[in-house]
Order: sequence, then structure tokens, then C-alpha cells
Amino acid sequence: MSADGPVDRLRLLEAILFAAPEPLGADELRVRTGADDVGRLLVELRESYAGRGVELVETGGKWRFRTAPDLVEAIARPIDVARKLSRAALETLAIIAYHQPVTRPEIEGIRGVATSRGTLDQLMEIGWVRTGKRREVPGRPLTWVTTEAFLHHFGLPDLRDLPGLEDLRAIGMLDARPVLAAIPGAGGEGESGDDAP
Amino acid sequence: MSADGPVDRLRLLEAILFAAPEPLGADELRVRTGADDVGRLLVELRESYAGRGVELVETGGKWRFRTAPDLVEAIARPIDVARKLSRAALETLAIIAYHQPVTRPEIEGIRGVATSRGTLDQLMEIGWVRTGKRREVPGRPLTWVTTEAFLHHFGLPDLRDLPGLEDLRAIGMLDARPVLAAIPGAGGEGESGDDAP
Amino acid sequence: MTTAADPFEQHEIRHLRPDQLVLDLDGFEGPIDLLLTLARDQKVDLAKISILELADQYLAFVAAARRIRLELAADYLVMAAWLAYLKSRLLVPEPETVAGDAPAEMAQALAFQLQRLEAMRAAAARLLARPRLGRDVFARGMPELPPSLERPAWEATLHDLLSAYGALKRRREGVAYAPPSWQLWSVEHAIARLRELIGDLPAWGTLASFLPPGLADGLLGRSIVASTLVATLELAKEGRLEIRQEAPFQPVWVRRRQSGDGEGVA
Repeated sequence: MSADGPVDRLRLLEAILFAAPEPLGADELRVRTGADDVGRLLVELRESYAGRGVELVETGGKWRFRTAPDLVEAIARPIDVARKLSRAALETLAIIAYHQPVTRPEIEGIRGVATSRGTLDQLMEIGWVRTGKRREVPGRPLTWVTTEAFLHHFGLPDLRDLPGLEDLRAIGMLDARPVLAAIPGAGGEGESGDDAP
Repeated sequence: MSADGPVDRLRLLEAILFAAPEPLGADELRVRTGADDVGRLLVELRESYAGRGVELVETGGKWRFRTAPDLVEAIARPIDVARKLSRAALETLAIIAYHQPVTRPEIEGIRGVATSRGTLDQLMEIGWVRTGKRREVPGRPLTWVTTEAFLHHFGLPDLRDLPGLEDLRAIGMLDARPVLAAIPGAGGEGESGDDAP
Repeated sequence: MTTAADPFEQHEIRHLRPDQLVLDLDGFEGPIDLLLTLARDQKVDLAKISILELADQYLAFVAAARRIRLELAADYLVMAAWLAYLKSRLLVPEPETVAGDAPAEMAQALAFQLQRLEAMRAAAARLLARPRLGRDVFARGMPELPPSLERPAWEATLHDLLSAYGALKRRREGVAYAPPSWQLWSVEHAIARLRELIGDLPAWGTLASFLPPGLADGLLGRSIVASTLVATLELAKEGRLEIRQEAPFQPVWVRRRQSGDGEGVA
């Protein structure tokens, strides 16, 4: 145990108040610092913070640090409010991730429904997708690709680290539902043939 | 709000860092204080706390206030993460820290024993290690690296500040290659097989 | 598996004396760990360790262990055999013709293995000796949450993304089970067939007589009937056929349109 001189007791007091999960009274501080003159030390500590960005205050007989009131508004900070992505957005994002570069008609072909402009806008605004090169076919449609931020958010070092179809199958994410086997005459080849892109 | 002069920006920086529940990077601090010279302000703020009970430290590229280490005994509370860690887990942590990115077979080669399943899980759960890129060799084994939380916990500004790193490198101790394949338990097979956690 | 409070506690030497009754092998994580502990017993720089002496100690230890309890994990025995072999090669230099690694190289590799593990243990100990957050140093106990400017944080995990893609794939596989078109009798097909047939059929015939022989049951059969009916209507429109039906649900009669009615046929 160090902390004998008045300076050290002041440091100790400062550290205890800083780390405390709740405001502390003088009595408890006296016990924990071993300083009989804790009242004087508290005043000294408060003075040493005067005019700084942080101040030591006493409320209801208990002491705590807090940020200087005039700075409260200035330290306002953006708080992330969790929002869930719609299923349409998730699917569109997944298709872009797996099929990039991919055009919007291709995305719609894979999803089987029209993609609202808002979905891509939203993904772009979040910063997970961006437009890529134009496809060199008639009409030169824009393609869509994922961004660095996408990799970062989903914890992927690289696009190659995106789990492949084999991995998905292993996890059980490709388990097919029971098939509508009753359609008469629809037997034979379970051909899909609709691999869009 | 107010806060235009250098003193005010210093106060604002102090208040933001003091109030923050987690370490903050210079970029975020630059945005939130509006100070282009936030790096200089951080150094100035750190100096103004030198020798007090609370100090400003940079770990993993992020800044936070914390209590001075020499006061440990006076404010220590009985929380010890390491008490629950097995020797195997600690050794594995050190190997990942000093050899990263390192594959599981390499860890096993250095330790001379197979890694039990719980070891990496435990380190990952604590948040000190995570998977990195796959190694571009046959089998593409996953590699393991340490996290920012690891740096924060051990008070390391950067991975380069790992204790003794340069010395260990100089004497060739950071070579993760398997030694003679013939040595039993030395993991010379170079087989990955089940690198998935 | 050690779970001591200090995980880097040295193994007690008394556990290692071959003549000691207490042989705690459970304290070791494999033969390399045991070897390293024995090497420390030599009290020299690991770089100058005598591998011969180490081999002797290990073999003595294993011999003692086997005297007391016969169960010894296989890897300890493999290491014993390997060390015995290394020892014999070190003691009796053999001619160059012998295949395999040179004994000096093997000894050196083992020494490196031990040094490297020792270095990592020392590194771990130095890491643990640092002031650690939440144990030695403390962050702000009462972080203040400043007034917030709300910002949407899109909550989507890799799991969400993968399930969405998985669901999509499943849905598409479901779509694929719709009856493929080649199993239906297309109208084009029926028209082509009718065009061929009507030339041979000047008199009235029932629609059924135009259907292919061996009419299939089910969807295909029904599609043939429907397509052929549509085909007759189409050919009637073209002026090639006449259609007649006495009453609802009665047979449908068709015949080739009689010539001399003038209208050219496209």
C-alpha cells in the first residue's frame, strides 16, 4: 500500500470517485482513503477541477464527478437506435452479396418480384451497397455491388469469406420445405432451370 | 454551442472522454469536438492529468480515462477474469497475440498438444480473439487474431507494444512453422482439417 | 489440465523425482509440457540444454510412472520411444548412409520447440503482469449518457443475411416444382396436328377423333383436349374448319371447310 502523503490521498480520492458506480458520501470516502480530513480533500479536489470540462459536485451529501453543465449540449452525441431491415431489403442485400455485380432486373428475376426503388436506396444510404460498372449489354444497365462497410458490418474479412452454398447447406439454411408433390403429371426431373443471372 | 477557443475545445474533449462509457478514437473525437488538431489536444490533456489519480491512456488507437495503475491496491475490487482462464487458454492467447495471424494447427504445433474445443471458444467469448482471414494455402484454414478489446484490457496502445515482442522476434521465437515433423506432439503434419470453431 | 489460481505456477519439482511416489502426470499437458518442466530442472539456459540429459530424465520419469501405474497416455510413450531413438543416434554416430534426419538436427529441433513454448509462456506471464482493466485499473464507474441525437443503426447480422438468402433459394426451388411446360400439349402443337389431319377428313368427325391415340390421363390429357379445341376454333377463324355442336355437352363435330366458299386462305 502506498498513498500516505496528502497528495497521494488526494489521488486516491480522485480515483475512487472516478471509478465508483454511484455517488459516495464523505464517511465512506474517509474509510476507503484512510484520510481523516476527507472533507478538506474533497474541497481541494473540487477546486482543482474548477473551470475544467469535468467538475466534482456534491448533491444530497454525496460526491460525484459530472461533465460541466455548460457542455452538456455540446457533448450530445448520436445514439444508434436499432432498426430491423425489412425482408425485402435483406434478400436484396443477400442477392447483391452473392451475385455481384448484378443488375436490378437480375435481382428482380432472382427474387421473383419487382424491387422497389426504395429498397436499393435504403441499402445505399446505409452504405452497404453501391453502384458498380455498367454492364456492357444493350441499355448498359447499372450493376450493384457491396461495399467495404458491408464487409465490416457483417464481420467478413473478404467477400471470399462469405459462406458458400455448401456451408449454408451444412448449417441447414437450404433445407427445402416439403415439396408440393401432388401435382399430377409433374413428376420426373426436379429441374429448376430458372437460375436467373 | 459555445466552445471556440482552444481552452474550450480542451474542456469539451475532456468532458466527452470523461462521460464516455467506452474508449473513443481520434476520428470520432475530431468530429465531436470540431477540433482539427485533436491529436495535439489529446496529448495536452494527457499531460494535464499526469501524476493525478486518473489518467488518459490510448489503447488500440482509442482514448479513455482510467485510474492510475499504482493505486490498484487501494481501489481494487475482486473481479478477476483470469482466474477462470485455464493455463491452456492463457498460453493460446499469448500465442495468438504474438504470432497472429495464426492457424489452429500452428497453435497446436507450438503448444505440442491439441487445442480443446472450449479454449478458443472461451477466448472468443471474452472478446479477446476472433477469426481473421483464411490462410491462402491448401485447405484455406481460418486464422486467429486478437481484438481491440484485448488491447484495451491489457492497456496496450498497439500490437507493436506487446511486451518483449522485438526481442522474441530477434531470437527467432515468433516463427510459427512446425519444427521437425518427427517430434511427437510437435504438430508437424501441417494438417488443418477441423479449423472451424 | 491445471486450473490453479496462478495458471503459470511452476510444476513442483518434487512431483518429478522418479523415486517419488507421487507422480502427477495429470498436471502436464502432454509430453512437450513434461519435457519443458524437466528441462527447467537442468537450471541452464534452454539454448544450452543437454538433450541427452533431458532424454535420460524423461525416460527415467516414464519408467517410474509405468512402475507405479501402468496407464500412460500413448503420446507419452511415443515421445519416450522417439527420445530413446534420438539418444541412441546421439551416442553412436552412424555412417551417413542412414536415412532420416541427422541426430544433431533432431536435437536442435526439439530444443527450439521447448524454447519457443517457454518464450510463449513467459510472454503470457508478462501480459498478465500488466495493469489490467477492471482488475488493476478502472474505467469511469458512472459513464454519463449525453443527450442523444438518434441515428438509425441497422440491425442485421450475418445470420440474418444468410437466412434470407437460404429462404430465397428455398422459395425458388419451390417454384421449380410447377409442372414444366413440355408436359403440356401446346395450342401450336394441336394446330399443327390438326392442319395435317383435316386434309384427310372431308366428312364430319368428332373432336375426340382428332385427339392423339393413347390419350394420357391427368393434366397432360386434359391439356390435349383443351388445346385441340382451341386449335379448332383457331382454324375455324382462319376459314379452314367448320364446327358444329348439337347442344351443350354434346360431342363437338368438325370438318374441313367445303371449297367454293370463295374466301382465300391466308
